[in-house]
Amino acid sequence: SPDERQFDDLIAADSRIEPRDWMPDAYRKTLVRQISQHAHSEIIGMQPEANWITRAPSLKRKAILMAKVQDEAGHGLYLYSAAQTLGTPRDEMTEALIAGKARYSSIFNYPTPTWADMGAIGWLVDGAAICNQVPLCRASYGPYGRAMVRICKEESFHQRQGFEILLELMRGTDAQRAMAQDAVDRWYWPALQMFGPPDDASPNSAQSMAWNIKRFSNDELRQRFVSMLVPQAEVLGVTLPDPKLRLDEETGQYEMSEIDWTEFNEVLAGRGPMNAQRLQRRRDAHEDGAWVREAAAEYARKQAAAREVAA
Amino acid sequence: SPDERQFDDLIAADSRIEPRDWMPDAYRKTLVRQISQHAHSEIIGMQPEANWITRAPSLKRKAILMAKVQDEAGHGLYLYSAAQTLGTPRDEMTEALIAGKARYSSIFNYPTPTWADMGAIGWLVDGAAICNQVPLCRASYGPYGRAMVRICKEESFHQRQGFEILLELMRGTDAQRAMAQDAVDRWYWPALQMFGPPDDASPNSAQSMAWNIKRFSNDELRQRFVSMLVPQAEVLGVTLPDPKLRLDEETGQYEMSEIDWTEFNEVLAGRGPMNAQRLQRRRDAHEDGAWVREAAAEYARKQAAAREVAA
Amino acid sequence: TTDVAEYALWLGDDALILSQQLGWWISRAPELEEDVALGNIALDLIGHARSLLHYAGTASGRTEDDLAYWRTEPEFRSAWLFEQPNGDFGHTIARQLVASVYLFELYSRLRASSDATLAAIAEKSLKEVDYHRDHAVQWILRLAGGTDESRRRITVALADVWPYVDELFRDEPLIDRLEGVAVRPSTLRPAFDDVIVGVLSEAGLQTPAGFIASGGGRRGSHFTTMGYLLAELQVLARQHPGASW
Amino acid sequence: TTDVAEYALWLGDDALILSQQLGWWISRAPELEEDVALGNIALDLIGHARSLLHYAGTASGRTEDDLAYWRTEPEFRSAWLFEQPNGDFGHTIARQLVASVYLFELYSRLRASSDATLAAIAEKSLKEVDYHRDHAVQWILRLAGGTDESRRRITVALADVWPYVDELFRDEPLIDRLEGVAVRPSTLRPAFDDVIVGVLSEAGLQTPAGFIASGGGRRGSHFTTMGYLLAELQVLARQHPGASW
Repeated sequence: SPDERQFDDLIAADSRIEPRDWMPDAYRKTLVRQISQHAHSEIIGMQPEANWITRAPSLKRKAILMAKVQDEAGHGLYLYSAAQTLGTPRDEMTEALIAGKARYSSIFNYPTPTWADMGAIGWLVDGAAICNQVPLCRASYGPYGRAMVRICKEESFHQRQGFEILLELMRGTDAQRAMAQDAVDRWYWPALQMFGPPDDASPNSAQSMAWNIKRFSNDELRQRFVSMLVPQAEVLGVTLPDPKLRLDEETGQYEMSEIDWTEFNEVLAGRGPMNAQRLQRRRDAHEDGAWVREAAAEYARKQAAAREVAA
Repeated sequence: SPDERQFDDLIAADSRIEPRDWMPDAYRKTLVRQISQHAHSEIIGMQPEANWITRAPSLKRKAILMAKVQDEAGHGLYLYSAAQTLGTPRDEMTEALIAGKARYSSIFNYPTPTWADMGAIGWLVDGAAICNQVPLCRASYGPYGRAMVRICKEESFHQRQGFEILLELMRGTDAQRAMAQDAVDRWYWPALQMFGPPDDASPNSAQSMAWNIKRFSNDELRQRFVSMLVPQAEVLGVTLPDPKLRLDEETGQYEMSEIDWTEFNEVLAGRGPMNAQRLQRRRDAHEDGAWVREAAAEYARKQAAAREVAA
Repeated sequence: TTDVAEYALWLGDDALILSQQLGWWISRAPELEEDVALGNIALDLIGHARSLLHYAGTASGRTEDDLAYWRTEPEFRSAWLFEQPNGDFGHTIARQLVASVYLFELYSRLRASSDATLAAIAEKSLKEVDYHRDHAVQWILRLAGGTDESRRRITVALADVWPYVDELFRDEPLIDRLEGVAVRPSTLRPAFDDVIVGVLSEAGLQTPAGFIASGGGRRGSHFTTMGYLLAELQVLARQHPGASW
Repeated sequence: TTDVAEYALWLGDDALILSQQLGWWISRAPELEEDVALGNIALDLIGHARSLLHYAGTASGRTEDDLAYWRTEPEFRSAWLFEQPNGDFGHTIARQLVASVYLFELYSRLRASSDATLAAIAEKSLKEVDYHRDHAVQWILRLAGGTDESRRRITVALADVWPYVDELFRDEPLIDRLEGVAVRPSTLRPAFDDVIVGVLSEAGLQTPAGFIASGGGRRGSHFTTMGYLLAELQVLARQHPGASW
């Protein structure tokens, strides 16, 4: 069909697809799944860090942390808006999340028992997210790509702030240094897992790459991430918990231990340390706030009706 | 009437009136008012101390404090039972309390900002309560008098425990001693006010004394209390915050500064520091627990019905 | 001077405690837009708190963090209004209404303080507090004019918060010693009442009456919530004496 | 030995954390009888905690209070079940059901420990835990057989608590080193399941299934609630280092 041809041409030219353009159903579905999953991740991802807002150890760190968690709510909002341009209402996505039917990034099902987790999340989790997301700024779907531009800008701030938290800890007392290393030990492997299964076991990637939604393979991104981490770990003075990690001078690639996917799959299947709590907290916020949302909607209706009478 | 004569005879003989006995309406009303007010005081009085259960500074003190607050719930239960024998259902009394229509001792509208308040409440508030209550063990109404016997026994434990808390603080660090003295400063006058207005301004006392409900006048009890405190304060090493306080060797009575009733009346009128919070907390507990009480009642009904079918 | 430092501490503690409480809402608000809005307000307030505590500390060589993390409850100077618990969203909004209308009037006048630092902090904070006030007012109108349930809840919330209004406008002795520097609280009351009456009458609500709490925050006596709030605020800092973060 | 002390710490921390949580209910229970009942249970548990922590501390010269007030979160050994929040009364009862059935089976076997102190503590505690178990079972029956609302709530509560059951029965390496002293957790599971199945089937409820939490309390990794719980538990003691109370 001519529609289809136009779509294919736009993709071939690496141009943006806009909401008014025709697009294949599978393309739309893939995008809605990916964008809403990303939005949900931002929203659930607020919790592990919000856990430390009231306990942040200095006023400056408290302010930075509040700003960061608040940014994540903002990211969620942009992304839900982008998904809405594809015809899926926000309510529907929210309901799916609360009902436990929607995916979000598994990384947020790990606990944040210490302040150093605020550093490790920023440095490792946001770092991995950036590697994943920078290429998405060029994603073929316009609203998604543009949302990602804004998000990436803020994420790189967050990563730097995480790095600074760890740096301060590593320059601090023995207890602080131990806290930092322990957090890095706990978050390193989950962060590497954020890039998804190895390329030879990743069935959806090919189509996404053909559609210019995805630009690099999982393993390529993982390499890029590790090559970014290694020098930073040196500056910090933390040890990355992989005894086999080393740069192969010939290939320019990092060799690493094999990733243990068993735990990852457990968490993905809902058996992680925090899965239940994360969903329950979101559900509670949603239910506790129902009367507020209803009031706002009812008030808006009344105001609209009053304006109509006045006109 | 012969009923009336029998009642008067029992009173004259300083015997007990029992629930099945005839009694004048005014006697019944006075008793219901006094017993339910006393019960409410036990229940509201749990809050200022419950405030420190989760933060008690040693496991031993935590255990003692939990036992004490729990005792107060028990006292509330005995007293509600005694009031029920006069024909007023517990639900009705509870509703009156929650609706803010029933009185409870004003002393529980003061805050407990420090651990030393646990000592001062025990030593001063429970001490004053005992002076008030010991004579009530001989109150003419049987169920009330018997409830008071049990209560007084436990209260004297509580007073001793309060004294011990203060003693430990006074033997401790500077900060601990300051904390203890500050608490004594804050609770001394309110404790003296627990005996009620001076005799010449106490209209209800005469009738209560005639009916053998009350045995000593407000001022007599206040004297008795102060004469108990003075030597104990010396042991503790705390200063009672009344520069005029001294024993008149001739009369054997303590001279003291005039009590400032303005603040007392403010608190009594509902304008104390904690009035709103105390009632709200009780209301919240009652409302949050409604579904539990309904479930228990419904279950009991179903069980009774099942037994009936079986029989 | 010590008096100016004490006054800065009063204002700084108010902002700090309110910020601490609002920060709790981030990730728990009724809608994402409110996670953002309440987060913004909390951020503004922690900014004010930092400026004020920094200034308060200069007199005694203490940092903002020394003051926030290493004072005990009786050393804090916040008023009880700011110490009221978050409650449901209605309680938070009722507290925000009182707080932001009060702070708006306060900072408006404080711009004319003879103390240049306080005047500058007031100038900078005023715009932000103006937004906080608008946020609270819009929610009061929505909740009062929304459903029966929301109207019931905001009515209860206003009644629960009102006992703590009075303390904000009391002229403590310190104020007499700071003529021209501090704003006399009692002089703010008429303007506060005007705004409140305007908002509540637009919302079709009564101004709550009745009981007035004793307060005492300026003299170090605090609402029951404070001990728990400080335990949480200070726990990590206190576990690592001497550490920097 | 250090191993025995570590084992006593596990059991002591479980009792301490649960007691701390139940203590919150005193003055907040659905009826006065429950203020008394939950208070009694909290008191029994703090008694067990004190005996166990006292014993745990003898190996290292620490008192029960050193252990309760001066350890940091990773040094605690409680299982996640005990760290689950009070929630509504249904959640507390669901947690009590699991805790008391588990503790009853545990203490029954621990009476035969070759360690005389542990055996004596178990003997003494067993009667009390039996009462706790009865209390929980009666409430499960009432809530399940009461109103639709109470049935809905207890069903949700059991589902929320169930992920944390599994951890209680895991055989950590320490257990291998304490043959004859400690009870092997996995051996308690059949008896636990029998009792639970009996109670839930009498109540007409399903045994919840599904997700199993990772746990990790025995190795110092704790549920999110722990940081806050400890901040509150320890705040006063930590504000006055070296003080006695």
